Amino acid sequence: MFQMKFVKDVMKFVSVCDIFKKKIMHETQNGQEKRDGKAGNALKKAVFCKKTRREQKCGRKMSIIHFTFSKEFEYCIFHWEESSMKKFLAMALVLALCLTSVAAMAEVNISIAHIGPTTGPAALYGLATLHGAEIAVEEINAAGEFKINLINEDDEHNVEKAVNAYNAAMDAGAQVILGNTTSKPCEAVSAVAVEERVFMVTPSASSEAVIQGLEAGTYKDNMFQICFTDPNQGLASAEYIVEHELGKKAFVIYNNADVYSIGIRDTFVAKAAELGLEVVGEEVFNDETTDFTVQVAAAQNAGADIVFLPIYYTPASLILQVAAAREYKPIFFGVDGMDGILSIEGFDTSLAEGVMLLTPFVATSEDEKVKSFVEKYQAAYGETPIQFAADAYDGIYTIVAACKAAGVTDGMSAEEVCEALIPVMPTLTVDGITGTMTWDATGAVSKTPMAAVIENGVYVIDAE
Amino acid sequence: MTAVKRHSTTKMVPVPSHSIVPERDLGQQPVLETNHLGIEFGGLKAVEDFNLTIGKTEIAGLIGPNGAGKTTVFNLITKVYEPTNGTVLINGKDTKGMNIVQASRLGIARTFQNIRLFSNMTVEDNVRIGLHNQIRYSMMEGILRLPRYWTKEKKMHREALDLLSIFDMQDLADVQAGSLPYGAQRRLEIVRALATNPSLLLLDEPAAGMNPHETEELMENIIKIRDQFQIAILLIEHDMNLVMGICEGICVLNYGKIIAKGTADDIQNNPVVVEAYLGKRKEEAK
Amino acid sequence: MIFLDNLVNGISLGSIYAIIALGYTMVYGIAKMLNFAHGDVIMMGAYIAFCALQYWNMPPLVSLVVAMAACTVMGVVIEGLAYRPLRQAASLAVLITAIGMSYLLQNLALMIWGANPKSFPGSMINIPTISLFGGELKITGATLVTIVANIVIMIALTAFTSKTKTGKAMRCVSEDRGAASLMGINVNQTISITFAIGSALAAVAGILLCSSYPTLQPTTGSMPGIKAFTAAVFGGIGSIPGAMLGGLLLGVIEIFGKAYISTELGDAIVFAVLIIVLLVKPSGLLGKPVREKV
Amino acid sequence: MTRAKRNRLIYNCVTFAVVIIAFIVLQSMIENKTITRALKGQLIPICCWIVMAVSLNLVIGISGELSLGHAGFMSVGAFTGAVISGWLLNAHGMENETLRLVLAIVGGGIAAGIAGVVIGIPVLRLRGDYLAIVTLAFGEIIRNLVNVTYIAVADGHLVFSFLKKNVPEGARMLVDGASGAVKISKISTFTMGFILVLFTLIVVLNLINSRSGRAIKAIRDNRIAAESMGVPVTKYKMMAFVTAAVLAGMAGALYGLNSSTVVPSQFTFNQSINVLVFVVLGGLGNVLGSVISATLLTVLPEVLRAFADYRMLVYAVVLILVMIFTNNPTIRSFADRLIAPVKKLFGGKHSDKGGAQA
Repeated sequence: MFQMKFVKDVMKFVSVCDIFKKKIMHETQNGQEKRDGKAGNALKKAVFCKKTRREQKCGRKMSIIHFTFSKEFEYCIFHWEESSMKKFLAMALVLALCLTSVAAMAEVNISIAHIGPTTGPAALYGLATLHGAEIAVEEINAAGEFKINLINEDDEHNVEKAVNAYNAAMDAGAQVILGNTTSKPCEAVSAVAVEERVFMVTPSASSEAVIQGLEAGTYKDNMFQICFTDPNQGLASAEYIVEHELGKKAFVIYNNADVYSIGIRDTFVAKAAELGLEVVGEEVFNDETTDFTVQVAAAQNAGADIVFLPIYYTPASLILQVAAAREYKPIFFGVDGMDGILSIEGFDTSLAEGVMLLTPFVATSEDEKVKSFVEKYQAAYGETPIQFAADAYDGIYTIVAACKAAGVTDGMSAEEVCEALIPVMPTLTVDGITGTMTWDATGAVSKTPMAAVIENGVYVIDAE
Repeated sequence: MTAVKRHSTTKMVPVPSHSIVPERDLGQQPVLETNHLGIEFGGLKAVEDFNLTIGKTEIAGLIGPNGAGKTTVFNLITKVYEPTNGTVLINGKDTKGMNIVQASRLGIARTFQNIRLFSNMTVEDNVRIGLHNQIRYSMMEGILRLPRYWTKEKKMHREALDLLSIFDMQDLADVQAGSLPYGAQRRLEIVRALATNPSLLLLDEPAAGMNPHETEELMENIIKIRDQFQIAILLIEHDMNLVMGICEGICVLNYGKIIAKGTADDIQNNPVVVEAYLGKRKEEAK
Repeated sequence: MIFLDNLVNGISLGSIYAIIALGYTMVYGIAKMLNFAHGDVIMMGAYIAFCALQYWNMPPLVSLVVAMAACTVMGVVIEGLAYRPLRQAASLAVLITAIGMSYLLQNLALMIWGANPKSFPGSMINIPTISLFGGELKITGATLVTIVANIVIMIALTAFTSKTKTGKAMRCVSEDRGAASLMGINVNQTISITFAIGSALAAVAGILLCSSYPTLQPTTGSMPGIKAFTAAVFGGIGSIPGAMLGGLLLGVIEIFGKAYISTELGDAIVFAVLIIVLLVKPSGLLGKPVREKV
Repeated sequence: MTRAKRNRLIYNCVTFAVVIIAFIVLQSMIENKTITRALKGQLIPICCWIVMAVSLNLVIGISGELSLGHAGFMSVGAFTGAVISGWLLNAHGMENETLRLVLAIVGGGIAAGIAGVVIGIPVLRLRGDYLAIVTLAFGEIIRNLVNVTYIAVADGHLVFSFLKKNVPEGARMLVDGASGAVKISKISTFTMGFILVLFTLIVVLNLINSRSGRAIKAIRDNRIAAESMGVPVTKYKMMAFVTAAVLAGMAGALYGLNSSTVVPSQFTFNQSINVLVFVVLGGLGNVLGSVISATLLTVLPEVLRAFADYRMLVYAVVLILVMIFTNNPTIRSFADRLIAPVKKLFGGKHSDKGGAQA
């Protein structure tokens, strides 16, 4: 097993290095750092600074590979850059280094595994969380005080693959899990992790079942969320709509094949009833639906003046198009899944004019930390980060804060790390880019959401 | 070309349904009786007013030019098609509304003009399919390998080899049926049909593609089968040597209608047949 | 009015199914194979049109022509590489190959264009929405174009198969491949032409599909493809008017099922209708029954 | 003993030997803790996929009908298994995990079998492409229905509804519509998986080599001829179809109880195609081939995680190439000539595989 992985890695390493050699060498401003022995970081930065599409795509690949490599490889990359040896010589060096497993490891305080769908239909979210985490790791490692080794495993947004990915990550020496990006895989993995005592922080898996235990009313003590739980989003949305008197008659269109969507819808409807907001109707769709005429027509015929969309942005974009064609203009109110609607290629953003969404993170915020994060993200990946990326960024900082508070030292087993971190979590207050976060023992986060409205193709934070 | 050999000198006697049967079968239930049998395909009358009675141990022939409707008659008798007119009685039972399987259980077995073997299975397994309704055990007994499975399988094996030995094919039992030479495939089809323990065996061009020597052998075997199993055989054949040689009663079909019935002599001397069909063929043969 | 509204939506959806079903029915009728990859050729066509419009800044009609040309080539290549070697094989083998081809196209699209959905530009069909009954009933430009395209294509195809030499050759191949080749018809060439036409139609269908439902991702073609095949079977596969009728009926049934029974079970209703039709009339509404030759 | 019989015996023995040896090796690796976590985590899914592949092979390879809805049966089994296990635990307090697992697997098999009968009656009247498309449709219908199914335990009773509002407040949800089966207590074991694989092999291999199995193969080779021999076509097609459904349901139950959560969207058309790839690559009608290809194709993507992007692409190409190579007469005869010397070397050991579909 090892042999195979090894040969594969070497092959990939050599080919990738070859392609990027030139670019890396051009990054003279990073030369100093390189000589300091922070080879891996320097390499990444070098690649991150490129902005063209193709290069950033490759850069992404590069960084993934970098993280999946064992620590020896960091050293190799370093050597590769420093010398201009012929390819086969480098190969030989790589081989020699790996086979002898020389103690050329960089000092690492903790190994964090990011698990999320980096391929498949939900790849967008998995890549966002991975990138967000990479930026955070980059910053922390550059600061030098605390060293993180980030491992990435792909779960393809599939329950079976997710558990496999978790096992692979643990085999690779992970001590803490940052994941999973999506709810169902996270439910499956957290059920395993709670038994094996592995500490988990999920950036974006928002269903309640993620933190709930097997028995009713119990919670997994090892599992903490950075994002809101779905019920909280539903509650907050209903409260916001009533508080700001956005509409009298609400209509809900949700995806009944998606836990996320159902979770938000359930509490929204309950809370709306409690607050006296009339829900005049509901319609559902599923993952394959592309025809939304029935759903939109139902909302229009019901005379709804506010349409609540607890769904992801792809179906939302279709709903907006149908509504535009039918000249139906209510207020569309979305939640965090709506984030991303402006970046759909080919989408006429004027259709999204006036759409509101409740989100803890807005990329156009004036906040210093947010600005710096967005800049770095855009420099590295050429796109504006969505909320998932921000959640993952905060996730890494949360883990690090917890580790520091708990005094996690090198060489602790995953189990020991877990037991050390659990008691400190409720005592933490993390001031992240998605707000100031605190946790209770259940693992749910508390932070303040912001409502944003789309104006002229950008988010504008709704003035209170 | 060998001269027409006469294997049969049976005395044929008329029966009420305007047919003739061998004298020895008189007084016994005829295997097959069709009355005014007909079928239309979208207005086209493929077979019309087809009346035929076949005695219990008769070897009968069904001849006619290509496209005369011979195979359609077979398909009507075996219930591949449901007739639009008339009835088919098998051993006195009306087959109205029956399907192929039910007809087979009444005692009809057939071979096909274009060979239809189970070509991915062995020769022996082909025969065992023929024995499907003769030697039975349930699916559960098969899966759980209960004692009945072993005894019945043994019995099947013995019977299959016995049947194959009619054509001296027992050594080929393990060969894949699809890889047999053409003649052997035709013989295997006959064996497989026989395995269903029929009272009427329908052979659709059994000698097609066989050389004269093989045909000769086949003729002997057909008679041997009739004698051994005491069954009736109805065959479609273009080889007049075979038809005239072994068929006791012959029925000539043209454009879906019977144009003549009788013994080989009657048919050969019938001017209508000669005109429609035989005469031409005789000239060709010369 | 709500009823009429639903009816219009149903016809709009149905005409999309109909235009995809036309391609299915052509290929099935003549090559006697279920081209499972048809839905994915549609997706490829839509992507190519998208690229032509967005990246290469071509006018809509030129984009359409580019997409049709590309799909025609794709169809002929697929047929030649994957289906032709299996001309004599059992339908099971051909069907599995077609499924493989479907997956191949989907994954190629995934590699070329990525998983992120793209929004098909509305500029492709620039016809304003028509309002009736004082704005209570609206028919979008895409729907109108789809219905017109359907009728034009149906008439053109019927004329082509009954009047031209190639069309007659196609019908011969459809009836009896062996006899056709004995009559001097080049069967392989005829089937290639069929695939070329079917794939060109797929490009048109892809553009119309994505104009009405503007999300474009590698799986865009598969569900509409399956439903359009259902429509083709419903109307009687092999029959050109049957595809049209089946498509329209299926669209209307789907919308009505969603509107009056349950949006959750919309797909289940469509498939249940298929099963019932196949049981009651296995050859479809306008299909001719086939008798098995013994 | 005839040669065909001897070959068959050798083939069956090799099949069982491969499975049993693999189990012993893996079990001892678990005991010694030399097994990687990744491999250990995959053992039960591998067992499930083997059962799925072998049972689908019964339908496609032996019975010669293309079913594209096999994952639907797995889904029925998975949810039934989860419900039975959850019900026994929550309403009856049954703590014995092995007993619960066995009951869940049996229940899953029965439920899938019933689904098989209900689906088989209309479907098996159709032929060829129509049958394929209708099984596909049924797979989707099953998924649609599970999406709106709510099952819960309330006051020791099982509550079943298509509307969530009918489920009383505070009931323990077992199947929560599109959220699938939630909070399953994981009770599947590798040993049970191994037993299920053995059970499947015994059922399928014994069925193939019995009177019923021969009838099924005869129908595949030539339906009209089989009917003429008095073999009732629908009965035997149904037998193969329902047996496969029962086995798929059992695999589903094992699969479902191996994870804390199961969602209907795990059992889509794509999953059916996945299993189809196992079957085609292993060889239609070749049971040992299905076992090996299901194992390899489950393990390989995990080993080659970095190449997940290309997995489906490679699958697609493999499907097409295997079909062309096994079905094109020119290429086939060429390949046969290449293989002939090798075959001679091994004395044609594996010649009797129940025959590949041509």
